Amino acid sequence: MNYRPSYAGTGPAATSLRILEVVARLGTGTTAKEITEALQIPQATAYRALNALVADEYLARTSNLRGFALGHAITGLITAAAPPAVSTAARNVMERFRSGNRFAVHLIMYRSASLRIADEDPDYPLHAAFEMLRYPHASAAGKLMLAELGDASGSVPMRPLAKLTEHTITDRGQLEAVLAEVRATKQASDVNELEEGSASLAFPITMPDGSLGGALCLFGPSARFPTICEQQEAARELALRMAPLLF
Amino acid sequence: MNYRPSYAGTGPAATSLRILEVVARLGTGTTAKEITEALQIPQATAYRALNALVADEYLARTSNLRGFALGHAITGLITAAAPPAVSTAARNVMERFRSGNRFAVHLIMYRSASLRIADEDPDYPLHAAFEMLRYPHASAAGKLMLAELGDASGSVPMRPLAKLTEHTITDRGQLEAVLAEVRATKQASDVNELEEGSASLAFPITMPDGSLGGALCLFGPSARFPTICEQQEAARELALRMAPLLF
Amino acid sequence: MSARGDRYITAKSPVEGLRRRKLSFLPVFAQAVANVAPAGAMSVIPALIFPGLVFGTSGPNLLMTFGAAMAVIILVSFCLRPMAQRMAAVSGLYSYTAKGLGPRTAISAGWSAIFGYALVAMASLLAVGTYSVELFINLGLHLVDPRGPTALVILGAAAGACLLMVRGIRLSAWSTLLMESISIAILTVVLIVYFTFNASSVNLDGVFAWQGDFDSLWIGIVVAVSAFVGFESPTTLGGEARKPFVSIPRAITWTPILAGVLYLIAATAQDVALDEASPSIITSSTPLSNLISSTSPMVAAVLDFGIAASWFACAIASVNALSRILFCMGREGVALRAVGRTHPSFRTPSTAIMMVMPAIAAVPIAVILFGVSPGLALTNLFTLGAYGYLGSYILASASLPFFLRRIGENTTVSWILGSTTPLILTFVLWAAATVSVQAGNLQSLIYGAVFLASILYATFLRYRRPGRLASIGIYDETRQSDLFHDRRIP
Amino acid sequence: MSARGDRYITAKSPVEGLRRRKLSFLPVFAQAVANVAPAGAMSVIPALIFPGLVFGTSGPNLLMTFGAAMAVIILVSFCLRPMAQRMAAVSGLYSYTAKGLGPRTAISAGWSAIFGYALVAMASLLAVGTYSVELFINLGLHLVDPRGPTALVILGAAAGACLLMVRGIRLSAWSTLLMESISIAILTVVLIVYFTFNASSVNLDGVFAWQGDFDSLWIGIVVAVSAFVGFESPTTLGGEARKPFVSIPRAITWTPILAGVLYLIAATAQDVALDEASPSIITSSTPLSNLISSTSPMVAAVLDFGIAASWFACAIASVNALSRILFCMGREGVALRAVGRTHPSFRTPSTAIMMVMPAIAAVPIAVILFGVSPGLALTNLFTLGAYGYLGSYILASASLPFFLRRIGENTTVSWILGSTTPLILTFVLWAAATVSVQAGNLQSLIYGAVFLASILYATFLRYRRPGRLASIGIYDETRQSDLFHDRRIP
Repeated sequence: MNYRPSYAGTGPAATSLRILEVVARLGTGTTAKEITEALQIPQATAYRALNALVADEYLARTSNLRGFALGHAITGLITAAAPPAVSTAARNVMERFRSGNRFAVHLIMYRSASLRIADEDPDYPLHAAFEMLRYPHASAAGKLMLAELGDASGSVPMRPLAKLTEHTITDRGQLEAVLAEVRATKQASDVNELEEGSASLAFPITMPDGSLGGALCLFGPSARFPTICEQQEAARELALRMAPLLF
Repeated sequence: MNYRPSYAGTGPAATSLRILEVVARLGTGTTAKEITEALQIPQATAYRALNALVADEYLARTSNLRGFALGHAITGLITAAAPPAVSTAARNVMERFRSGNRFAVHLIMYRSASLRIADEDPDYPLHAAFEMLRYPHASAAGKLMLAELGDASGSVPMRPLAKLTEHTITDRGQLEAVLAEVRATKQASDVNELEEGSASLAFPITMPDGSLGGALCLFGPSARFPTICEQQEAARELALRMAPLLF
Repeated sequence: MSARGDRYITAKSPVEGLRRRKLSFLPVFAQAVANVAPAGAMSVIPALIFPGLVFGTSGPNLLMTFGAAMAVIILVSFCLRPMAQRMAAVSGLYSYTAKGLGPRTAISAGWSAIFGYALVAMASLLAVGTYSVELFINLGLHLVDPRGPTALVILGAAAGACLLMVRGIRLSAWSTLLMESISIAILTVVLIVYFTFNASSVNLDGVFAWQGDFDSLWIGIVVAVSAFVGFESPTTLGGEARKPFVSIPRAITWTPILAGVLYLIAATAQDVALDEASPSIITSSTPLSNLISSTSPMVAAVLDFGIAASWFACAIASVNALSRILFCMGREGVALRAVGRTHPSFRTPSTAIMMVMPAIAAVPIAVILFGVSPGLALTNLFTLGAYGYLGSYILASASLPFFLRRIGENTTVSWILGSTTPLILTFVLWAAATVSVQAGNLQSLIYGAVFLASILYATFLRYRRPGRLASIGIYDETRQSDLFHDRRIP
Repeated sequence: MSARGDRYITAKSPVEGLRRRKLSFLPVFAQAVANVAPAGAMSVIPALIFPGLVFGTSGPNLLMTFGAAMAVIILVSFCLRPMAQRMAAVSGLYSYTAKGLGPRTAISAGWSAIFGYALVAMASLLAVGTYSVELFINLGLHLVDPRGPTALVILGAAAGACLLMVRGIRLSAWSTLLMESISIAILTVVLIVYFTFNASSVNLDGVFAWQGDFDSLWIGIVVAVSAFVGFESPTTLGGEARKPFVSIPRAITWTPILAGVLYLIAATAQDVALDEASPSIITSSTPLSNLISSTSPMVAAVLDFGIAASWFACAIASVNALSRILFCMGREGVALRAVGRTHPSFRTPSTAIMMVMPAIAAVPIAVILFGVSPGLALTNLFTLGAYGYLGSYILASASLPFFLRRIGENTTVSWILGSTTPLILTFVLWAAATVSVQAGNLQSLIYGAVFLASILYATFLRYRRPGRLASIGIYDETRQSDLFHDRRIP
């Protein structure tokens, strides 16, 4: 915890970002005066930046028009950037499960139609983390998300479906069929699709409102896929136990 | 969860914020091409905005110079703006405690030298929430934070100490003495200081590394302050139990 | 943070019931342009109000007059712009004045604005009737008495406008955009064609000559200013515009400039064209049309259609603005509470629209049926309307520095703008009133009476209903949904 | 996301060991200005290299020559700027070329740059010695043989520079800033005073006259360009500058402009002043000082001090830049691995500095002890250095479009800049070499030999040590601490 004003920028974008930061710190009702004082910038600069931010709805004025609050347009950035929080209690549950399991167990969370690695198995780090985040159609966790999103074609820009390995699904029709199955069985799998030689199973962790919040992923060599599948019941039970600790 | 590109702005600040959002979504390694495609903006505009963001360190280039990642300068904004996460398990523990308690029980979290109300008592909403966030020297939870920050005068801009009621501490020397006591007793109180007629007690909730992460606050009429103090042991015990569920 | 902002973000908006944040920039811009009605104004106003001036013998030149008027109006737009950037007003200048100079002054500003919008709406309907009948005549219809058909057209136009407005702001705004575009396009094409065919006889000397004195210049400016009024009307769409703090400031900044350029071109063109026309054409109520019909009745008919469409759009835009001010007054309790109702499914201030439209239609119909010359009636209605607008402009411009100071964003520039602009406007209004009174015209007295009444009403509220007075100044406040969504992620 | 970026963010920086991101804008700017040494250059170079030209009989005019040189250098800075905005280079143009045209070409660019910096550093130390002794003489010291003291001064200056550079980039940068500011201030004041006292005899006619032919213009431009070289040296501070993507582009953009303006003023002044001076003053190695000393020896002494300080700063700046290129080469394994070491507590490339400094000090000392005319030596060293700079400029400018294309930010402008700038530079270099060869001068041959050696070395690496070649192009990469801190909040 440290109050010192964060790193100062020079451009107009930096001014705007610093203003947003001050409003985020001081909360709803922060005034133009408080902003100019905190940032040591000229009034005219502050007013111009504030009005531009209000116009684009990154800020909103409070009812008395004096104060500012973070506007809805910033939601996308904060939601996407905020790191997923996993409490000690949740980590402990994960650790206990891992200690009795031969395979890698990762905890994934979903944020605005993208994946975040919330708790990575310390013994088996994810190789294909970048591909997982970028190409949801190729991983078990990604398929869970696409299934939840419904009309995948409309909500995720993945034209054309990237071919990561020989087994990656690149046909939209086929993908839709797989997603329908994911919806029915409430689990998703990937065998050699994300990375040659690797397989995974993903189980949804639901939020209190019933929507998809995260996933528990088992990773292992693709040759051992049947053995991974034997863990199914235990993993499902874990996902149920994790839900209240996460959401 | 929805992928649709968030609300589009018009100014240069909006372009920068939307670029940051795309990088936050797609993660480390997002390329200039992906950004121009996602935002449908001209290349020249994107390059100019990207270079300005890199210059001010809101973005950083990856080792191959092709990709971008969120830079350290954005940390302040995200940290301050990200809403505190309280899991169902933690909420349930709070609820159980509240059901056996006459007074208001609020859960506070600390973010970059400011307070966030993480879980408000649904039966007794906070009246003076705005003042609590803005004037840490006047509330029990605020004093816990100032005590943790150490040199309060250097890290929080509160010159001069605002006088909210007759009892608000406005003398820096006196405040330092109170903070020293807070450090010693590991609890803080406020009687009529934030709001006339209201008193509160705050107990720290520590993070795994031992630093202050949040606080459990009991609020009640100032006349009942001795009775509130009787809850001390129970509240401390609750704070201990909450810690692993929160951090 | 949901509970935290209690004092700052109200749970229920005071202007609940309107279709919120759905109107994109073009319809907002159309509201401004249609209310100014450049196509209508550039074909009617200069020729109508400058009959003595266009001869070029004793009048100041048109270019200078319109240029000065444009400058004055741009000053006003500079004053309104900072307020439009900060407050999503639903009642336009009325709410700016309330925030700046207080609720009592706001009553006067609001009544002035309503007065202005109402009279321009009446004049617009009258112009729709007149030009439509002219259109029929140019198409070859022989009318024994044009009064009956004119009245019927006005009635039909009023009903149609009413329907469009009640059905939704998007529908009415897009139709005004369509009509205004058509009329500007037609007028432009016709003028180009006319000048192409008559190029030989064009004499530009008179256009740039200065032959008047300063007295006639002041009056000329007042009249020319009235060709710009209405540009501020998007300030009543703060609740409905998609990005009110972008589209409204932009619309009120660019409309006077666009209209000004069109006027300068049209003034030049007509000055040249009417210079050689016979006095009967110049003194007619549809001079441009008459002038062209002597060349080709078919072209004149098209022109009539364009001008009528422009005035129809203007009527809609005026009543749209008016009804939103009334709606706010109803919500605040300083007008009939009923006008504060919105239509449950179309989400428009339907009660206000339905209540004012009959009165607005009645006046032009009465004018026609009583056999008053349409030209004379138009002149009087437009000029009287301009008084209302100017009154509201003065108060709203003067509000700027107080508005900014109240919200803690005081600037020196605002004090300069907020003092010079009202002074200039007051001088213009005063000059017009003086000339008008000397000419035995009742216009300034009528507006004066309205203004006085507003002051009396505000005083009455002050002593008898202080609560209502205190509630003045509602606007489309920030709502929870406008804020950063503080719900659990994702 | 810590583990996520593995492929994108390397755990350990290849240039670990330098004091990272601590240098604010002013010292970065000072590095550029000091390396250009405008105070030294404007007092030495024009007078030194234009002895035939300043007479104004057959030479092109100075203003035009310097203006054209400034334009060429600004073109180069436009080429370097986009790369400086994208890559925190520690080895300047060497690493830009590596990223743009590949590692083998980079070897040539790097050797050229090192050659340039080394020769300018030698010349600077020589100038420090010469002007210091001149200072002693002006102060009244009678020296039997100035060679001994000169050599001692050079030795002392080299040792002092070495100490400052090893102790830390901040210390050395701030001291260059101080010295350069002093020298520019002194020179400005002296020139103003001189012209104030001699205003009556000033004749500006010759300054603006064009009396030369184009051949002499090209040579003049080449020489004038050499007065700007060094402006690109902040590109070696990418690892140490606090905000490298702001301060370095800004420094390389503004230094040529600032220096250019100073030169244009100084050229005008000297043209006028030396126009009437005796040939003995003009052909001396310290002409400006001699000229002034005829008026006042005390003022001349101050001037000598300023010029010596400027050259001392230039020596530091040159070796700072040189040592960082060598340091990177050491890290990459294409130079001795030892030069890739950094000082554990001062965090400077101390080994590289300590290794090059003796060689750099040895040359001017040898020149003096062997009794070579300082003026002649300066001319040769500066001109030879300029070849190195120009060679590296050509390769780095040509890298721009390839650099941008490689990182996926291809632009049309970069292809235009990246093709015209090297062409112009090549033309300039070619013109200089031709004249030089015709005059029987070995300069171009020496540089040609160095360049050829670099190609041979690159070819050797290509076939024998491909791994080392592949590792070329290290720079200060993004580290975990530069990224959004993905740790638990707060």
